[in-house]
Amino acid sequence: MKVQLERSFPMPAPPEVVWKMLQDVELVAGCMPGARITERIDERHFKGTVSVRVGPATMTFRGDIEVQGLDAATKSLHLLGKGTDSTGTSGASMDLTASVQGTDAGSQLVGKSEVSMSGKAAAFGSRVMNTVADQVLKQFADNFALKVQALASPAPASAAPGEVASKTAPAGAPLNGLALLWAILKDWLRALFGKSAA
Amino acid sequence: MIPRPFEYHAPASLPDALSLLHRYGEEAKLLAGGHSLLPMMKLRFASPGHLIDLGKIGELKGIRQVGGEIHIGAMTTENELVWSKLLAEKVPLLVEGARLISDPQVRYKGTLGGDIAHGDPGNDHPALMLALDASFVLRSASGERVVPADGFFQGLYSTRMEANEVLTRIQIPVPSAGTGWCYAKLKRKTGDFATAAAACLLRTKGGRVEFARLALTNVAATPVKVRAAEQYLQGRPLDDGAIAEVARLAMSVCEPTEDQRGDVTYKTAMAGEMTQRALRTAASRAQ
Amino acid sequence: MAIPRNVSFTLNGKSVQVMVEPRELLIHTLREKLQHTGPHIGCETSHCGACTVDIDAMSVKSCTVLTVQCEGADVLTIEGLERNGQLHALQEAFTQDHALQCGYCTPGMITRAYRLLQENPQPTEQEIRYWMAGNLCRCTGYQNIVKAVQTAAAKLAAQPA
Amino acid sequence: MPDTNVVARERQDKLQGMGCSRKRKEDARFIRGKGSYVDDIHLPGMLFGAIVRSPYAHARIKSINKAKALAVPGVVAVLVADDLKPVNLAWMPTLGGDVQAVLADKKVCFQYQEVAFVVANDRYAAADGVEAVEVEYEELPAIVDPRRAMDKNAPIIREDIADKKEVGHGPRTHPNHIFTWEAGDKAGTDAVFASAPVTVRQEILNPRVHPCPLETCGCVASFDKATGQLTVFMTSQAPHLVRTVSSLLSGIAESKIRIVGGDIGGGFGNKVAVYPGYVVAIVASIVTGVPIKWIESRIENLSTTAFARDYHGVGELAADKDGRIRALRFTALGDYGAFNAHVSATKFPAGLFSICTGSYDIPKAYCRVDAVYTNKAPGGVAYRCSLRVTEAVYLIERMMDVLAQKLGIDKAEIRRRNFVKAEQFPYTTAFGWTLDSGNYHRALDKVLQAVDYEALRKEQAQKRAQGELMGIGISTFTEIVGAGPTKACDILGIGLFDSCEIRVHPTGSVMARLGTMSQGQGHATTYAQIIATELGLPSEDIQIEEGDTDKAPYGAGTWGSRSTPVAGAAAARAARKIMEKAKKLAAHLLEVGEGDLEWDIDRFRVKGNPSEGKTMKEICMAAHQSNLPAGMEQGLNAVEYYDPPNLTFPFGAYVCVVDIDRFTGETKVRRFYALDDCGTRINPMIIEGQIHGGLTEAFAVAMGQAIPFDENGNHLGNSLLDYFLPTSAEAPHWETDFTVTPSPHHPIGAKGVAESPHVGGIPCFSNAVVDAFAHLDVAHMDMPHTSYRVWQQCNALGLNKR
Repeated sequence: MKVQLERSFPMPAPPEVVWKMLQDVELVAGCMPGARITERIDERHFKGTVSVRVGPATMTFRGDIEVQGLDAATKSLHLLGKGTDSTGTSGASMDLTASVQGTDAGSQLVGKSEVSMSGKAAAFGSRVMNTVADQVLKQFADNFALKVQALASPAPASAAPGEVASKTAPAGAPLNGLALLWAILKDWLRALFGKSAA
Repeated sequence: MIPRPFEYHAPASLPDALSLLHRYGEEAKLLAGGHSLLPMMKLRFASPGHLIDLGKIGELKGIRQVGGEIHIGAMTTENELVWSKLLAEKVPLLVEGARLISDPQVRYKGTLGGDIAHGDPGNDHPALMLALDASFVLRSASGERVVPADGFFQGLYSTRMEANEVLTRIQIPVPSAGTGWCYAKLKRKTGDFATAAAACLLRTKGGRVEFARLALTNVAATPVKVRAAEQYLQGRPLDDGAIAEVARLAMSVCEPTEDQRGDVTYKTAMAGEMTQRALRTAASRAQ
Repeated sequence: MAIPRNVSFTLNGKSVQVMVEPRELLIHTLREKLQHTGPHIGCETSHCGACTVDIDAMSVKSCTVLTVQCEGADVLTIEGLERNGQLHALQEAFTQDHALQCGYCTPGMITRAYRLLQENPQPTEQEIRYWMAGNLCRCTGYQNIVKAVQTAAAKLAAQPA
Repeated sequence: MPDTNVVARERQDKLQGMGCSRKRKEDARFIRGKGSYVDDIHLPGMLFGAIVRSPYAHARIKSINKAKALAVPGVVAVLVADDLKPVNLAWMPTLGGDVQAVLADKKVCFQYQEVAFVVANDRYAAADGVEAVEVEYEELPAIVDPRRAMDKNAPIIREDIADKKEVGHGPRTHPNHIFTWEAGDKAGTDAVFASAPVTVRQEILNPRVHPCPLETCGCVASFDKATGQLTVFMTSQAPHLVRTVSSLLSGIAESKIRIVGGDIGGGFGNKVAVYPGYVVAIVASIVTGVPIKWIESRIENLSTTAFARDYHGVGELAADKDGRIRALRFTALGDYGAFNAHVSATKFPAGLFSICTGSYDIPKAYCRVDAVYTNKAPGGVAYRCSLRVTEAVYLIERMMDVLAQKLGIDKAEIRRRNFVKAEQFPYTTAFGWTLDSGNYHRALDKVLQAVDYEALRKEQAQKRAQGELMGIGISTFTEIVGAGPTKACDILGIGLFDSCEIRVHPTGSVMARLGTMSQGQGHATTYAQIIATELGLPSEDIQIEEGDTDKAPYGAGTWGSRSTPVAGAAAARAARKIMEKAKKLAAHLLEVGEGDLEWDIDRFRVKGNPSEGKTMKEICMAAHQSNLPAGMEQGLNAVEYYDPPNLTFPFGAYVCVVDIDRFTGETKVRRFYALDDCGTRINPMIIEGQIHGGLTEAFAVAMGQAIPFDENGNHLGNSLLDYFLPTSAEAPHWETDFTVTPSPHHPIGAKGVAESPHVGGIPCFSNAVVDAFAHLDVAHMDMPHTSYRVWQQCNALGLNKR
């Protein structure tokens, strides 16, 4: 089963600021806890794991991640991830495009993702996956917006995007495919920094 | 369909259960009726390191009236609810709801507390609890707190119950005499989750609604209390127009996900339809 | 792998003791450790009822109960319904009214009906259809099963208590 | 003398022969929980096998790592395709002329396909081992929609046969094409369509469903290294065919292979095929030298073993203005999944689909079936019907309604106008089938009278006036069962005859063995009744044995309602061989000519001297003594291998009344009246039981069953949470009735009945549901008629507005 999500979240700061923050490894990491990079093959290819946890259910996916593109001009990136769960009975693949766009209010973070599940997870997870994907994206954007706001104050940010999310995303929030991709983004940027520092 | 290995604990008392829970923390899962958790474990979606079986703890059972409230032990089974004369007289909504849950064998094992604590929006009791203004008694090693059903359900499989807490008791204020009730549930077959369901309490006076409660099952990540509808009905005559408006309000708060039961449109429409039926039946039962 | 432990309970009137891992399901213990193959496995997700047994006067799907949960319990299976060579009225009625074909659901079906008649000695057709809905049958279409439960109920009512 | 009749009746009753509702012999063990199903079998030293399956519908296998699995406590071995190649068992022949991977070889072609086999001390260790096998996949694009299968750029599913010009059934035009099969007169039919006053066309889907018997598939394979003997206890509806396949496959002499059916918890078509699980369990037993048990989980059963249907049909009828049909043109695109494991007679790759002219006198007809591969589980078995007969009957019975609605003719009337008339039998259809016997008008009239059809139509009109939805469905079907003449029907070259061996003991008790395999049909009871009447010996003393290939004579098994038509005939004819000898012996003992003897229930009497005679019991003893006619051997035994001259054609007339809740789409079956004619009735109680069951399965198929897939080929409903099996709360109440039109070519005039209610019932439910919308110009709605789908129809028509 596929979960297609396109969500945009108002960001209380100009696009440049948000884009810059999007490149702030620690900040991104803080917003999206969880995923782990186990191996860096080259600057575009990684191996990682991510745990999806919903209530009593937990699934751990091992997978390959490929950075398909990062475009500073359009402030957008495109990532691809494929993985199989530890029991070998489910598969997941994720395709994400994230970009920062300018708006009158400031900017918005646009996340466009397709998470597709195979096997057991698809058969039994349909009631779960949509909600999880949605919740995690909301949670990420919420946390991210709050950080952006904190940094880019005084401009008071609309709590709108956060409101639902903070209600629906429990502490130690579960991750879904998106989490993995954000984590990859984090690691990929770290790689960039590494180079520029050298 | 074999669970992963785990350790099993069957505490004889609540304090024992709490200390076990304290000891194993996130590693532990509470086992009530087991008809949600064990299938998940057999599918290896869930694999807790420790199972703490609440089945041997007598103090978690029983249905009694305490003042203006009905107190139900969390480990009281569905069939015990179905067969309770006290509930039939005081809280018939709960009996009607329990009768529509799963199948006979599951109702012998399934418990009110387990159904609530699991935090599955497909379960029936969460919406029933919202409609009944119930509150939940949560006990942990550090003490006891009482949390209202309203606000307890936070998200899919997520509630305000902490990992170190046990749901010990459900407290339901007895609806005042003459209150009409109905749980209207649409399901594909015996043993299935609701495609959509509506729980309703209704009291009228002089042809006008004096008190109304409405909550929905399985049409969002959590059970949904339809506040707008409850407020809208206040003081109104329950005519076709009002019923239609309440259905509209109910549908407007639905965020179902598509599955084999139907798409978003159908589930939303059914939430509206079940709402109308629950209202009409509740009204017909109100005196 | 968790350490196996001793569990003792009463099975059809006899006390039994088994060594099981905590994760062992009652249906497997009954069928493989205690050679009671009457209860069957049909779905493993607690929908079909073929594994139905009676535990402490409750009809239970033994594919969704851990054996360790049965410490001290009183367990009754289809094998325990025949008392000193005398078939239970339900067993006779199921043959009489042709309430079985392949026979796979029959042990669970009869065991469930046994508990139903303990609780409601004279059920109507509607009550039977509602209270037997936890047991699937692919062969009979249930019509003769309902009939058999009523036949047995009548026979039991006629018997001096 | 008046009392001789009474005495005769008592003797008759004592036989418990044909026509009586004798209680079932097999029940005694089942009601005690003493049945012997395959999972009940425990052999010393037995190990358990479990299968590692693919989460992907289409993927390359990059690597398989057994190490972690082998390290799991209790795991004994892990088998993968490469382990099977040395013994030449990585691939196996299917019963559809194709080959199928026993364990996936380099790639997987459907979700949950068998990838590895873990052998362990118990099922718990096996489950842990399965989880520990590491398989690396490279996912490939999957074909889910059969209409896309033959696209130019479609991914090739079966690379193993990509260059093969054919797979058993004629030329292929695309790597994902399996066969194209046609029958009838295309040119002639097209010509009639071109000139006909009225034509109707309707796309009609028979969705993918699963027979889902309550017991899943499984086996216990036991290879004895010392004797070289292979014994396999398995859930098989056709043990002898399985033995032959096993021998061809393993190279073990067929005489050293013993297949034992035991008790089977329902089959409904799911247990005819040979599955990878059986084969790999056999290999594992040969490898380890100990017995191996493999039992499917329900999820495995629903996702991998034989599905049914998945025919995407197009029905067309050409007719006169008065509804008289001139020609029929039916085509279907068959989704056969990743391997053609469709159990089909060699000459009938699309089964008996060409029975699609139904009960009607249709001068010209043409049909065609195109079968394609998709990334779904293989199968395509007959789900409680002869192969592809439900698909065919569903098409014609739906099209009759489509035509009736187009012409504004009553749905019962249009059937009357087109029925083959009683005096036309035996009637040869445009496709060449010779319908043996029938009286369709009588059957329909009886049913319409019983339900007061006129009154129902009046009520419907009133309901419609009030905006309520009430539907009346009619189905007047003709089935085709009892495959079959060996000149027409064979599987892997083996003719579909069947057999019976009867041994009469000196004391007059009997042992009979047949090539069929009961899965709940009650053969031990009904075969005994046939033999009792033929031999004049009480059925109580007649033991029936089936399913153990070391004991029973060869037969094609029980499926396609072939037991009574073929093996039942074999039983009667074997008994008659015995009676010939018995009569000779009786004449000898009575010192009269055979011509002076007459048969009377259980004895031969001397004509004109009724007190003089020999009971069969006496003859049985005499046959084992010395006083025999010159040249006669001792004993009273016979074997019959029966090759039927024709199939049999049971029929029926059903009426279904439904009320539909236009706000929820819920459909309530208010009434269902089923009249069946299966020719001579052997045991009315069992017949009625079969009809109840068949109707309930028809209800399940029409109202709720479907195997849903997503665009990636993910199975979305493979547990009993989603897959619809009605409970006692959902199953309707059934009213049954019958007429008797014996088959002229069958020794006892019987036709077979178990499948008629399924085949005839499904279109009856659909016709009722569609009829509820007929006044709103709705000609067709595809199954399953779930509340959700019916509501969508109501919603589209705006019927759900208050």
